[in-house]
Amino acid sequence: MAFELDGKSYETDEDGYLVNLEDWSEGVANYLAGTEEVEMTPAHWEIVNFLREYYDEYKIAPMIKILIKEMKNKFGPEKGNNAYLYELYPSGPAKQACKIAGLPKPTGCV
Amino acid sequence: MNKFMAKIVVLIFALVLLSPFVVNAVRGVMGSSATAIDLVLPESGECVKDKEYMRANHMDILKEARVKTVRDGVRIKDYSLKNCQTCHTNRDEFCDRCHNYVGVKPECFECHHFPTSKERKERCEGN
Amino acid sequence: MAKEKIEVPKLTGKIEIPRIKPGAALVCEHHKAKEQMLTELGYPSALVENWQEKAIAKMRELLNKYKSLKLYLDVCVRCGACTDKCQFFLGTADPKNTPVGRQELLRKIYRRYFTPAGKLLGGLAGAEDFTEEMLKEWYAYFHQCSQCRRCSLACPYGIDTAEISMAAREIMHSIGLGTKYTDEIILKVFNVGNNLGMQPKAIKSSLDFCVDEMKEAYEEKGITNIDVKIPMDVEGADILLVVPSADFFASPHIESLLGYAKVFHQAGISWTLSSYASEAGNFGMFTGSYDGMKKVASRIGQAVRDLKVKRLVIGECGHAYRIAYNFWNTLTGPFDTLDPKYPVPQHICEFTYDMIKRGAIRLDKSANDEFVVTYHDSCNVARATRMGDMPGGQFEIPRAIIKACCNKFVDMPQETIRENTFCCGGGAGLLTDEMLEIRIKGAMPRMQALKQVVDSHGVNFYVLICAICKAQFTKIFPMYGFPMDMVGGVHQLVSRAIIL
Amino acid sequence: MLSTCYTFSAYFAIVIFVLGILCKVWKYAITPNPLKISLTPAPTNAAGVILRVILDASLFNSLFKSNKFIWLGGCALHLALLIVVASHIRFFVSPVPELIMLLQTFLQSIGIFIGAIFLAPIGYLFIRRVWVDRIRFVSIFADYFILILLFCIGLSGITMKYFIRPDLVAVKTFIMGLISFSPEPMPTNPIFITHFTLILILLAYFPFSKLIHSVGIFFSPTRNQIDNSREKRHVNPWDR
Repeated sequence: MAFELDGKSYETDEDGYLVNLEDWSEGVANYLAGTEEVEMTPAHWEIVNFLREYYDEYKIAPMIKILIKEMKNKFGPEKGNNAYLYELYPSGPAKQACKIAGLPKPTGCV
Repeated sequence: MNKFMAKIVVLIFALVLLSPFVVNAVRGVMGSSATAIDLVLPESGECVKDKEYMRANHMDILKEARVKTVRDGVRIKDYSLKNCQTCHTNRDEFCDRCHNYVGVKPECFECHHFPTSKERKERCEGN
Repeated sequence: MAKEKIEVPKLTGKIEIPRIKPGAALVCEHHKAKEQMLTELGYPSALVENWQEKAIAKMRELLNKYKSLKLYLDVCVRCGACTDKCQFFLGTADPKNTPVGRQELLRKIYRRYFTPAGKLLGGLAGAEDFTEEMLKEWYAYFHQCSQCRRCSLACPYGIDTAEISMAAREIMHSIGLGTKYTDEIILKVFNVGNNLGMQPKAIKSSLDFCVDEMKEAYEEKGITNIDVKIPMDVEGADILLVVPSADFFASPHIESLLGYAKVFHQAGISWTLSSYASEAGNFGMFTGSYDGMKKVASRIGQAVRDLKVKRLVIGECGHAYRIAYNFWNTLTGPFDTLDPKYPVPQHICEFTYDMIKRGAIRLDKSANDEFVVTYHDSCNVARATRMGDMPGGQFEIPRAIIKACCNKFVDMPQETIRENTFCCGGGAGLLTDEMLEIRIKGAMPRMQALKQVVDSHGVNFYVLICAICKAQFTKIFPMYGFPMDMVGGVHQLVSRAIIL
Repeated sequence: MLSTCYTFSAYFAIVIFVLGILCKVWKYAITPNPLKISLTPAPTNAAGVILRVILDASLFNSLFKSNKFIWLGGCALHLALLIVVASHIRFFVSPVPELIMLLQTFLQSIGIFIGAIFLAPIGYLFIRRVWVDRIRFVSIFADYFILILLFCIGLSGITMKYFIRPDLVAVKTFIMGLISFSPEPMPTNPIFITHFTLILILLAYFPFSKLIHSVGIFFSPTRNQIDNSREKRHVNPWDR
């Protein structure tokens, strides 16, 4: 599977996750967000960027709790919770945010 | 299960499945005609119906006679148990042999007296 | 990708047997495994040319290797006792999702190629050629079995559909047909060590975070002298704890990990996790592959020897405990180096229960006063394992722990718990997004049972001891109108109630 | 001619029946159990497992727990089969054992009802199979065939007992001849010939049909394995 963006073709898996992580760009992220019906706000970008940084180091997305803590640090305690995360990424931050950030889909019992 | 155990299990099943043969072998009737029964038949050889019919249906005849007698008060002399006795004199040598052989217990003798050969003998001696 | 709306069954609190709708479950299908995955696992990379021949040959091999398969293909009388037992039938109404309907898919092929009656009489004897169409049905329906064994309980001969679907999955693999979800995960275990593909460094990061969190939480309460550790790769520790890798990553799984750590801390026993054996789960069972299962399990035996531990304890994971309890000793044993005074392996619930009984840990029930708790018996724990010495300990021990941790506990209706429990709907390789519709429908019976106690007793916390169940229910609950954070682990309750 | 033909057919059917079942038993016995798969809660010792299997085989314990309607039909059918087979023992041994005589007396006293006892459960199971949509869906021809076969055997048996009687002495002599390898003439009653033919079909069909469940039930690993995986190491014979 693949999609076209600005004349370039991007390979994805069946669920629409990027196959080659280096293909990722902000434009691609915006496009993927569109497929998920998510409108990217600065808060969304914070999460995406954090996910990518974490992934660079650990080769996996951070667990939700780490993500929540990061948000608490960035946006303050009232937004550092699960509910706010789901507000941003209604289908679940682990999967939806990872997709937009160009990370592979988490597997296993999650 | 190892092969030895498996063989034992097969053997057990074989014994169960072949039990009719096994039982007869144990009783020592294998290969012989010990199954034949010998009846003491009356000399005259003439019954109320032919032999084949009587073998299969004598119980119906007797039952019919019973119903007719008890319910309707009609006695059919030919078909009465008493009439049987005129030729078939001994219960043990005639009736019981077959009944025992195939495992049926007729209700006739619960009320009617049908003497055995031994009883007849005693009666004769007593007279 | 616009998502089509999936119709979620209405909750009435009653589980009704539907009228059949043939083909109703063919709404979604697993993604197929990629060529490179199959090759790496040692299977043909795509459907082989002479697949029919190969499949029959594989089937012959399995018939000689598994008594269960050989026997269960022969003895079914189609009495129908199992037909209303499978959650996937109750949810989808597809008669090929009844246990016997599913088995018949394989039995038809068995009759056709392995029985005199089938060879001679064909369809009249219930035999069928292995056609491409049949293979499609195999792929669909054998991947809609969660190996929960509810059918085996109902069967007068104990026929276990799990055994049959495992065989079918192995046969399909042998001709180059696998599911992406399961195969990808098995490869991750082979290559990295766990289902999530978490490198040791990432696990360490998660664990460090958890330790800090616990510390902060106690500091917030003004307690500063408590320092619960989560050790990893400590050679010579008394206990090796093996948990599903989701416990390092997902919510609410991670809350139970905190619970385990606190129990060990309070019990004062040295323990460790292993970055090599960082997965209790074993998806080898889901593909039916004995070799795959053995290779995954071998990491456990290796870690036991490398870390020179004395005891082996398993975290909250359903099929993992089945494999640990029943298969590890065969697959990667004998565990001669472990202390024979303790069960090998031991479930974390057995360990905690033991500590509670001995008074080694104390619990403050009031810490969970906000909850009215019910317990979901995870299918593999309930019908394939035991805890403690008595048969049925797997039902009693978790409940005993829960009752020691909270004041309000209610059981769901009897016919849906203990040995009669329903699968969550996500077991045995179903826990993947493309199967969402089947997962929703498969969860229906459990949701109905839950609905009953939510309405009658105000149940607001649903605890269980399985990583798959936790992931499945956190996803499914909101769709049925229950809050996601209603789902938790038994040791999540322990974590909240334990007095350090 | 008839006698020779039937004597050969009878031995043929018996050989298929016995060898067929023994082959299955052998196969079930030697096929390995690579892993422990007992369905728990399960007994933790051998005595418990034996009891579990006996309860399943005699009282259909598992079926009772899972479906009362099928249990009722199944129990009635199997009990009727048991009674009928037991009452036929009188044709296979001479003299007839006292216990069988007692049973025989009892059966004689209930008369024609014995027929209902045998035929009713078959009819019930047949109707259930057709009636319940999900069971109808999974049923195959063989399922109906076996019910019809048993029904016909029962019907011909009842006909012989109450309407068209064969010469029982000849029947027993014939059967005793068969099992002592000294063949006797075949009785010529047409109903007996039908009855006997159907039974030979049943015997020869038995090992290849679902009737093999009667043997298989003793080999089911989910039921007959002891729940002691942790205490005793189970070794996979093909992976030592």
